[in-house]
Amino acid sequence: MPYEVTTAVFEGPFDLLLHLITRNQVDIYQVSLSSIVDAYVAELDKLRHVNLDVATEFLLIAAVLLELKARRLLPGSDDIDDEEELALWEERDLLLARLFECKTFKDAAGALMRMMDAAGRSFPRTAGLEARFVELSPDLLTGVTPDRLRLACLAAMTPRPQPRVDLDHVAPIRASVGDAVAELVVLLPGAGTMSFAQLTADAGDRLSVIVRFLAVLELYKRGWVDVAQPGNFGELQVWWLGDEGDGGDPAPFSPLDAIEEYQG
Amino acid sequence: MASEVERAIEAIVMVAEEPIPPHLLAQILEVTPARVEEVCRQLAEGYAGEDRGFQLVRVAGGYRFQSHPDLAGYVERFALEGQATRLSPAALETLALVAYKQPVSRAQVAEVRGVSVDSVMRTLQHRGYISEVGRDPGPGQAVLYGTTARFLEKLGLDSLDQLPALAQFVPGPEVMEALDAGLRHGAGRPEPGGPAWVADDGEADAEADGEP
Amino acid sequence: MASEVERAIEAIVMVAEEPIPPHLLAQILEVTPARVEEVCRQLAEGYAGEDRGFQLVRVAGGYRFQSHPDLAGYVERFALEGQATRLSPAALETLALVAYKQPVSRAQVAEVRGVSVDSVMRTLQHRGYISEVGRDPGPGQAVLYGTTARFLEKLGLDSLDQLPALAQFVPGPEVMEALDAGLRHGAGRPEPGGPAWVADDGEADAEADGEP
Repeated sequence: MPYEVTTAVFEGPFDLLLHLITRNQVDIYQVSLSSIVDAYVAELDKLRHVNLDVATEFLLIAAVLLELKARRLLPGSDDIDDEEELALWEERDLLLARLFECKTFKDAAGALMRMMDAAGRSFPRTAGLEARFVELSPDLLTGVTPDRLRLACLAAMTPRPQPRVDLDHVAPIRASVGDAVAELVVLLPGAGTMSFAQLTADAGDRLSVIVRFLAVLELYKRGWVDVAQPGNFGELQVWWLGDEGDGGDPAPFSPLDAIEEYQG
Repeated sequence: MASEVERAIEAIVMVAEEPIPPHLLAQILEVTPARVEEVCRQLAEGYAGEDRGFQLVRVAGGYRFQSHPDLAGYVERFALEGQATRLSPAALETLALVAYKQPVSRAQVAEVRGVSVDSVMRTLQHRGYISEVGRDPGPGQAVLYGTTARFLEKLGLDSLDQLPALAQFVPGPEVMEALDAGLRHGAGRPEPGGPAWVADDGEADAEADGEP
Repeated sequence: MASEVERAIEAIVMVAEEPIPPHLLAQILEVTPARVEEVCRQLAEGYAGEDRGFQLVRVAGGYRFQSHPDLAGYVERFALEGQATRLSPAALETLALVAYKQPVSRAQVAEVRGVSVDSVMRTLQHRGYISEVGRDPGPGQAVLYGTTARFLEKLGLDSLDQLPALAQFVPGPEVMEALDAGLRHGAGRPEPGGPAWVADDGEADAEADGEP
């Protein structure tokens, strides 16, 4: 075998969790959340040398696991906020779904490998045309000048914009509702009432407008603003009602509270 | 005696570098693609029946000659150069994701894998299994990846349709139950003697993951 | 049924790019060269008797498969119509790298290009634009490639010295990038259904891959 795994190298958090759960699959009643979480955290401990990005992903899952475990350990969970409880179960279902997906592709990968191994036992003929026919082949260099060749070489040697951090998932404009809310709670108290058009006058693009709108809704939900619209497609008016409980703290949101990145 | 079409197909496939699509053979031979397919099937069966050391196969959308898998030992002794090392488990799983979800962006792949896949994707591209096939029309215009003709060749497939259905890898209810239990049970069930396997930090067993 | 030696010879010769000397076959199969010659003669007679479209011939000190001379008309049509007519921008980059960086190994070219270049290098070699010029002295002894006299002739150059110097002017990074992007994305795609141009391995598009 060209590769042989001698130490546990888990390619990702789901990989590890899947491994920990399914290795005890023989008797599912032996599987205990508690021991899985412990084992997971024990593995995390070994990951200290791993780069930050990887470790972060593992930690994220660890946090969810620990929360699940903590919830399980609580004797009576009647007094626990329903919404929180629900959110936790949602997390759990999400985790379950991702484990499921991870397992599916792991097995698919196994099948691909078997197919490759089987196909790899045959070697293709690639000999190409016999010499006497080669002259008949179209000349691939038609239209290629020495200068084009030079440009092609330069192009090939130009470092690709590639070794960058993977930003594919980041929209060019990052607009967060949290930031927009913070802006509005500075802007609105002074003005009292503003139209939505005024609020978005400086918004450069549709995405920013949407984010501002979501911010207004968020404030409305919290009872800090009131909104009125005089009929369909009418100009939306936003009133500042103020934050009764707290002396107008301009940064009312904890980072994990409502800040979402919108990618459009 | 062998027909002209039969012989011409043998001659042309013999001098090709890549699998030759049947429509190209049909065009050169001035017969229908269906006839080409039929003759190729007969030829392939003939070689198999005569126990030849080579095969005529349909792969990546065309026909090619290749050595019989039985004789891999001999051919490997001759052609050491062409031997690529096997893909790592991580690379294989990433490749499976691209194969089944294509066209797909790196970020989408990373999301399922739970880790950054930049270097693995580069390796796969380097080896010619995947390539850029377009750009996401949405904001960000992420590069989208798909598998290549070479991927099909490496798997011995004629087309992507021949990939085994993903549904067949979806874990059965017992796995679902185990996963579910793993994230649910255990409140009042301390394991007798403690989780002995926690100390066992040795093998990363892909096999133990419930392969058939 | 065919003997193991017979089948192994068929397999190895089928996969070889060059005529294989009988002593090499003998060594791989652990039989005497005389036995190899005998089996090859039998095989050749067999193909002739069965009226195959290919022959096993002894040429340049070795054995190889080739198309039957009877069928030269078809093979000529294939050479004219069935092959790539031009290089894709990506394939041109591969050729340019070989021209400017020779002697260079396939792996080195692939490294710079970031994609597999096996098939384009093979095509360039078959068409006589590049050839093996030596072996890397280091471990692995990779084959090193350089351009040929034919390449110079097609470009209208007397010698490699006449290739325009790479560093005549050094464009700024943004120019380079634009140039790069232009070459890579600006050009069209290979026409579906016909190998109209030579592309790097990774260049096949997903749609074409899926076609039956």
